[in-house]
Amino acid sequence: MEDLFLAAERPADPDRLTVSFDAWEGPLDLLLALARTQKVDLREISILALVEQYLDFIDGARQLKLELAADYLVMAAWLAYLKSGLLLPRDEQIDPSPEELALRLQLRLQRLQAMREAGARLMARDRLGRDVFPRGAPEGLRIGRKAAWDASLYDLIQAYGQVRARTQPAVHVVSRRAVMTLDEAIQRVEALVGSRVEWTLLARFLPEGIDAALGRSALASSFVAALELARQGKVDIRQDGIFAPLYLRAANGRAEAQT
Amino acid sequence: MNAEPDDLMRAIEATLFASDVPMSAADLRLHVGDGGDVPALLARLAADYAGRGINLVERGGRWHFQTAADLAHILRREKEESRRLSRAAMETLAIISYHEPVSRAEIEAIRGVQVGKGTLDVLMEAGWVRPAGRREVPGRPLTYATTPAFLTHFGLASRRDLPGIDDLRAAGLLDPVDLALESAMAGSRSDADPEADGDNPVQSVVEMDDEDA
Amino acid sequence: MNAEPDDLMRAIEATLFASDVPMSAADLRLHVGDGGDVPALLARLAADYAGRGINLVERGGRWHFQTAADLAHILRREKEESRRLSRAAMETLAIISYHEPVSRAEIEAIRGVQVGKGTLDVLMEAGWVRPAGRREVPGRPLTYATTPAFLTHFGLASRRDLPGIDDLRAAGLLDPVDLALESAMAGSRSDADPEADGDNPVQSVVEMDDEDA
Repeated sequence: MEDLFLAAERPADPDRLTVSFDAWEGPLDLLLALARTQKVDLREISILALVEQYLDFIDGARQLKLELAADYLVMAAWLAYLKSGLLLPRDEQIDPSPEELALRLQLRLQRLQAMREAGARLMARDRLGRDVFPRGAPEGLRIGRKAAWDASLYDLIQAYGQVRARTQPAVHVVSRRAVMTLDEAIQRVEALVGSRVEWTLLARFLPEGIDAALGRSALASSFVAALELARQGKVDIRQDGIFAPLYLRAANGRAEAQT
Repeated sequence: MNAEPDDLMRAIEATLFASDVPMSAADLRLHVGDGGDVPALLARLAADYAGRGINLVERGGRWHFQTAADLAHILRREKEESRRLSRAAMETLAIISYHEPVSRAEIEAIRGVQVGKGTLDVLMEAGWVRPAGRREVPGRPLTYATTPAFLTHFGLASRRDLPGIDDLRAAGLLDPVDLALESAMAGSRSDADPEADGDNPVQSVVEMDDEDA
Repeated sequence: MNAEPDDLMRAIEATLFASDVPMSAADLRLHVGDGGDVPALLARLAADYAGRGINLVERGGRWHFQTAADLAHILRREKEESRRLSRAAMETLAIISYHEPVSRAEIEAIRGVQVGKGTLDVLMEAGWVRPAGRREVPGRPLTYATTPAFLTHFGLASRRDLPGIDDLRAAGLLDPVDLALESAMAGSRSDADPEADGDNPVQSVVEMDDEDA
């Protein structure tokens, strides 16, 4: 990789360069490879120098008309920005500061480097099947599973009861529930709205003193009735917000016509 | 295993261990080199392992490690697992016990759903059901009946001890499904009732075909 | 290997020897019974075999016999090397093992490139990495962690044995960049501050259960 890098630094001799960006796994990888050429601890690396190395490298690659993946160019743009930030006098406070950006880059390089080394150390361990070996022909262990079926007499007779119950002819009785039909509700609401010009709560149109089940049915039917009557142009409906109470009144045109 | 194992002996030990076939002294030399008395070291190794759980044995000039013969039983363990019968198996068993001898077609007619072959296999494997001859009708269907082990398991002196239809009705076990459904839906018995699971008629309605055990 | 092996120890020895997978003390008890101090006998067995051509080793609470590492040269099989891990897979495995549980986005943040679909697949297919639940943050990303087979393959008794993990942690190199940046900018608190570990709430959120092997 170092050879490739050195080659890239000599764009004057393009024939020798067979650099492929496939050699790097992304810009950060390339940056790390460049950083290594500074031959110092990553903590003491000169970010400014690294930025220049990277930009030179990209530049060289461009002169060679190598096709560069977008992320390398994005990194180059970002580093150019960082470079100008580091070089320019800092009268204006930009946030985050160039120093912070540089430090962030340095920290990322350190982390990548740490994991790269950790991976290498991991791979170098005495690995099972490569350096140490399990027994070649183990007899194997076997646990034969023998099912002990569990069922009680109660389970048995209950199962039989259910079979019999299931196969007996079933008689279905539909219980009657109190409902207000839509027709009923339309008649009722239409009659009650009459020529009322003031807004009146929908709930006021329900019969008084009915039980909860019938009340729900009546409310639902009356609501649909109100929609139907509004569609027919007989009532206006108003609601001030979602889930707010509904108000009805006789439709404007009709009320006016009658007055 | 008192002697300090020397390097060649360790190498022989490891090679035999890792090999998937028994090896002769000549095979071993290919791995560990020629510089030692391999047969003597094999004999020493065998002596080291004598009396342990692992032995080094020679068969026809080839050596291999094996577990000590007296420990074979622990390598093959049988484990009893308590398992519940599936609903299909339970119902099938119940029908056989009340109607025996009974053919598979008859069981299906009573259950109202098909009976998978696996279901009868499970009951026979459990030792509760046996084939009970063929019925002399067209097709000569095989019939099934319960076994003495069935009576023993369910604590019955004879099949006559099974509660009759009237007993079942009195116990509420013949309640039509719809009623049982309503009371289940009413909620009171759903969670707390340990029997609710077996009782739950929704399940028997939904589960059309039997799940084999 | 001086002590006369007792029956239970022989049984443990034979069982581990015959098994084709590493076994925990609980696994062993299924075969050898409950009547003895299995962990103590495992330790004794391991001591018996220390220095021999075969060793008894513990990996993530599970035990197996394997050949001694220094004999690799006579046993190494070249063909195994043909399937080398790619660098991407190697780094991804390192990141998962040192940071687990870790999400794909976190892996990508460290590597600076996307994790190819094949990379995690390869590691999971090798049996070294497993999905380890979702993190309860927006998007509920899936996290990954290593498996017992990972420890077995790489000869690690536990994740604490990961090469250099203590140094990396002390140097803050296992902390997320944001956190490291914060403490670096704060200046006075150095990265190596041993207190930083327990002190910092961000870290305890990110490294969910770094400590358990």
